[in-house]
Amino acid sequence: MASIGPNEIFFLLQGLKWTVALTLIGFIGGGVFGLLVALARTADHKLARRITAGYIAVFQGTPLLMQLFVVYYGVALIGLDIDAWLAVAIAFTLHASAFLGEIWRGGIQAVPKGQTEAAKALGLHYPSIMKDVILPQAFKIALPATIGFLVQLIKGTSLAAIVGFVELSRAGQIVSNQTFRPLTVFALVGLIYFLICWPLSLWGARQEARLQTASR
Amino acid sequence: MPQSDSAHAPLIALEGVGKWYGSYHALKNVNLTVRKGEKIVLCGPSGSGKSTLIRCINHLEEIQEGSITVEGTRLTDSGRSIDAVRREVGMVFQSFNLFPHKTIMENCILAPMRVKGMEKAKAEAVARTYLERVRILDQADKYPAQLSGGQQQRAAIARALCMEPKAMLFDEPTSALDPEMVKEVLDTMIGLARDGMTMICVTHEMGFARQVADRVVFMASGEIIEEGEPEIFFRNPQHQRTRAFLGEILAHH
Amino acid sequence: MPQSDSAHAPLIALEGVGKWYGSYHALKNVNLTVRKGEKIVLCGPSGSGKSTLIRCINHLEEIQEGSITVEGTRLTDSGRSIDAVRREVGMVFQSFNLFPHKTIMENCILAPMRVKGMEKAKAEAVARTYLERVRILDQADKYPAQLSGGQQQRAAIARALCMEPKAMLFDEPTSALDPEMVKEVLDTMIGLARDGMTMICVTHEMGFARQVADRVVFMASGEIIEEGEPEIFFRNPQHQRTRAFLGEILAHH
Amino acid sequence: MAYNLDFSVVIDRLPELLIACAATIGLAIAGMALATVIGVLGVIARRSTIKPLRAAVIAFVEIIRNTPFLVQIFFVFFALPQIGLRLNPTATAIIALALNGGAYAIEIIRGGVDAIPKGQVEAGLALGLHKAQIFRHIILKPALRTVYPSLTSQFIMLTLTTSVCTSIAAFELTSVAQKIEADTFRSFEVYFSITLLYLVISGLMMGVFGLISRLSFNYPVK
Amino acid sequence: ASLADAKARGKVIIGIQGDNAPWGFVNSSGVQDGLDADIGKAFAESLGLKAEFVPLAVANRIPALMTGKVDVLFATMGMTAERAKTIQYSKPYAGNVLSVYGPKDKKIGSYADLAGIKVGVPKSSAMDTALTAGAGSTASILRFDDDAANIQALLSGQVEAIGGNQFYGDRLDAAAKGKYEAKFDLTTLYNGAGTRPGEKDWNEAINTFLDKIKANGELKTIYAKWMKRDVPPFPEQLPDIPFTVK
Ligand SMILES: Nc1ncnc2c1ncn2[C@@H]1O[C@H](COP(=O)(O)OP(=O)(O)OP(=O)(O)O)[C@@H](O)[C@H]1O
Ligand SMILES: Nc1ncnc2c1ncn2[C@@H]1O[C@H](COP(=O)(O)OP(=O)(O)OP(=O)(O)O)[C@@H](O)[C@H]1O
Ligand SMILES: [Mg+2]
Ligand SMILES: [Mg+2]
Repeated sequence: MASIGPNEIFFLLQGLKWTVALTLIGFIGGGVFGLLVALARTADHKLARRITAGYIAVFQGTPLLMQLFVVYYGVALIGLDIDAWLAVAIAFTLHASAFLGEIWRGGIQAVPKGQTEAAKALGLHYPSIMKDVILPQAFKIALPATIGFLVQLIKGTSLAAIVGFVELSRAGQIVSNQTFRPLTVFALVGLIYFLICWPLSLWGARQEARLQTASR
Repeated sequence: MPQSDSAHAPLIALEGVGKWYGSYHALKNVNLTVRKGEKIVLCGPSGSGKSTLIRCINHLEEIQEGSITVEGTRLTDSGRSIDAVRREVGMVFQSFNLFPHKTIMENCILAPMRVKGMEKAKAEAVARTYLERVRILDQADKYPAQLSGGQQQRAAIARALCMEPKAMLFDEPTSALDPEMVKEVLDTMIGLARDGMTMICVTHEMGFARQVADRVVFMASGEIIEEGEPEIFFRNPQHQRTRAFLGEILAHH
Repeated sequence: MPQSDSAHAPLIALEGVGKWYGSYHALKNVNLTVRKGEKIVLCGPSGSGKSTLIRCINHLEEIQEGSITVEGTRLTDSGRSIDAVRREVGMVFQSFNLFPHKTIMENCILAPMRVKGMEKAKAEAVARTYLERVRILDQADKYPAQLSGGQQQRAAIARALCMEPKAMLFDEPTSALDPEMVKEVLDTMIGLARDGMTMICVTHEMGFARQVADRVVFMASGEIIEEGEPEIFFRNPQHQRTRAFLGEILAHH
Repeated sequence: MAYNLDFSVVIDRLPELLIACAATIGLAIAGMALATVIGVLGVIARRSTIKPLRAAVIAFVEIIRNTPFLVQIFFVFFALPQIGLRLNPTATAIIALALNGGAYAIEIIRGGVDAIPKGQVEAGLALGLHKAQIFRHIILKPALRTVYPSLTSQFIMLTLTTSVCTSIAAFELTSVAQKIEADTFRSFEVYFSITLLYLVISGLMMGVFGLISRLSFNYPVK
Repeated sequence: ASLADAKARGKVIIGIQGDNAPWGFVNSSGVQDGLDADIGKAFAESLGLKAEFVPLAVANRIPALMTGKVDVLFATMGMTAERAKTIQYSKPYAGNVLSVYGPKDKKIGSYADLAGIKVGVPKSSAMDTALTAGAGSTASILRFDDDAANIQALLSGQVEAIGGNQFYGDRLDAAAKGKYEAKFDLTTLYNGAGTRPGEKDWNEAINTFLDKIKANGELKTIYAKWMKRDVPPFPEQLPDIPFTVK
């Protein structure tokens, strides 16, 4: 039976590497598709709004654990043989795009209507109205919530263990199974998560405070 | 050339315009023609449909009946006719609606670059001309929030002018301003009027109406009740509702 | 009994009151006495400290110098003196500050029940009396958002009256109201004044001041500059600043 | 693919799954109720004049919000016995959910309280009400109304988080699903089905939240 | 992929448990190790191929097999009739003596003594299956994610007994010397390799390989290395668990 030494710590840090990688994949993929979801959710097209509303409801209404599972094995079941990485990337992208889409929809809708009207009156078209006028303001409004979700996502990557990723939590579980000190190991794992998430949370809170003073 | 032919033809023409918000009948059989260079002041009680009327002209609202024609282009739901009309018609809002994340200069060059495909240097030169004209060129690099209300409204006017429209629509451009700032904006508008800009202006500033309007149009309950030259309109309104309305405004001022 | 003895003693007395917001000196050596039944109108330019003054009287703000005495109780930082004073003094704000989640009746009975421990039935009976008096008894079961501004302000007055205070403080009670509603609130206040309520009222409604005030107090830069009976005060102000101020208000009205 | 989906195992054990759904809903509701209480008390503590109390609340909120729930529930289950507090899995799950949800609730409700106009408090003070009375009668309800949408979406997340309670052997939907999966090796069928069940549960919750809102925040605002 | 496909690509993809020492686990250097890993390696070698390991969790080993992400599973899979309806087992290659562990001062001699007390097991493990069958209706069985949590539950007093395998004794001793002991044996559960149902090629290859290493002593060496004991006798057949594709 091993004790917790440098080897084990190093093993945890190896797991951390995957945690970070998974987070980035989810955040970037989710960011790109989340933008599309947000745009569809605020579009004039009724069907587009309906479909994205349903999409968001499904992904916000089921545990991430199940989403990972269903995507990972469901995709394989319909005969597509895809790499684990790709499957996880798809699952996190779907998950994150639903959440980010909803957050950014809120941001878009919080931009005063007069902004769109002024842009239209100037003759601008939809892509330019969105890119030049609405989205920059919407992102600023939604920044704190976006950071909040990022923290959520970091913690959520622990569930990628179900498809065999040895990220931080799973690494912790493995070390705990070798050392039989689950408490110490999980305290350590918790501390590592805290050290990553906390600065982000603080940054988010600062942005929020700044936004509030700006709107006063 | 048709251009010179139409010099005396109406620049903006509304014929039998009807507009509903759901089941609410907001504009009823509105007929209005505005010739090139004409200045129209639109007044009427709150809720009478003044904003709705001018918002229909550049298709911020759709109409359900009648037709709106701007410079010979009939405004339909087609993207092309909307684009054509919006290019000819500038609009200034009560609440300025400057883009807060862009400097005044950036506010001014956005549409010329994106809509007209103008080069940045050219767009900036144009913007400088109009910012100079509304006398806030020195504020060009500030953000809207750093300006006073009067300056912001003048910036909004300059932004609309940068598209070099043939006509300008104003929706109560001074009513969100502190009293000290009303004058600077009105002066800017008077200057524009002097230079021959075609204008439709919703306002209750009767001094302004007297000074620059060719015609005052009075609306109530979605209808145009009466119109006429300012002197005649103010001295001798024909309708009971116009008289009641004028009595009320003048009492306040 | 001390009660009858003090009938001519001041109900509210401020002596050498000094108040700072951080390093900003908001009230400077303010002396003011208000006898029972007296009606004081407080006026002065924006930022002169009028609100600060009346907010100090019921300890919404702390003072750093001098003393404030209400009905013989000297206002210190002790909870007991603050409670005592607040029970004797009602306050009405510019923005009404009704509790949006409670009906008008519930707004009125909250403090009598929680502060005085009154029974619900009793509190409601009291509330009905005062709602009747401000003539909105028929609105008792509505929520604030369902009332017009004037009705809301009258409800706020009734709520304060339900505590049966010895004096009432008003901080620009009509300035957030649409012009049509100002009169109904002023009439209510005139009625109160007639019934002998002691009042300190910050207002620029000079007609009201003329009609009910025993004394008009003029403040500027945190100081009381001058005070006097309304007729004398308006006709013949002693100080240059008072004259300038009155000139300005009267020009607007 | 040779694999044939066969949902008969799920259908055979539907009664068991429905009981598990009820258990999940039970955990969620207990967690939410306690989280709301923790949220309100936490906000009061954060506004108190006692500095260590405020600091403790802040530390609590930050620790909970920045660590995974799995780690938290492990601690409640394995570490508390060392100080003599031994809770069964269900109690552990409820407490962990309540602490986790409570930390978020504190932040959310605090936002609502901060958004109450100062004039409301001043009106209360001027009427002679005390701080506690003002909080209870004037601030609390409008504050909860303002934050109700955020609070309920946090509670939906809490409901979904109950699935992690399987780690400490609590009885709920995921644990039963895993058991059925272990017995039969019918992984796809089981996981597809419970994903659907979770969707139904969260849909139900949202319906109930809407109803509660209509019943308890029925006053008009402008 | 079929056996022929595997031969074409030059490697066998083997699903293995990632965290179940000493059967199959990822060691601190991130490499697959344990009994299953050694047998898997030997199996690949016997085919003249390389072994590629995919570390799996309990929850995903079956899906990984069914969706073709792995060719075979050497994933500590106890053989039960119910499970055999879903996957194809090979002949058994390991035996698992499962016992109930508990404090020395507590009398637990049979399933009957478990009535009314809390018993921990690792989720989906053979102990789970055995104890559920034996005392599921009388004891309250708590299913933990893994052995570590299961043992921790006993140590912290959250449960009064646990179902464990032959290695639990050492671990409990290391954590609290002399406090716990094995109470009674539950059963011997056999582990077999898993393949997709109907895939004759893999099943036959594995059975052939297992027969060979049982005969030539290779299994005995591997077994001694990880299990620290002799290879148990294996049954010729188990009820309702076919070892070969029909
Ligand atoms: N988007 C809308 N949906 C429904 N009704 C609307 C909408 N916009 C305006 N209305 C209604 O149409 C009527 C005319 O409104 P409009 O804004 O044109 O009035 P107005 O003359 O500009 O008034 P004001 O002087 O107050 O600006 C009003 O009764 C208004 O309530
Ligand atoms: N909470 C505060 N912190 C700092 N300064 C304050 C605060 N409240 C008021 N002041 C300052 O104190 C001065 C007096 O304010 P006060 O509100 O009493 O003026 P006022 O006479 O009521 O003006 P108005 O007519 O605009 O209501 C002002 O300069 C104001 O900026
Ligand atoms: Mg309007
Ligand atoms: Mg004031």
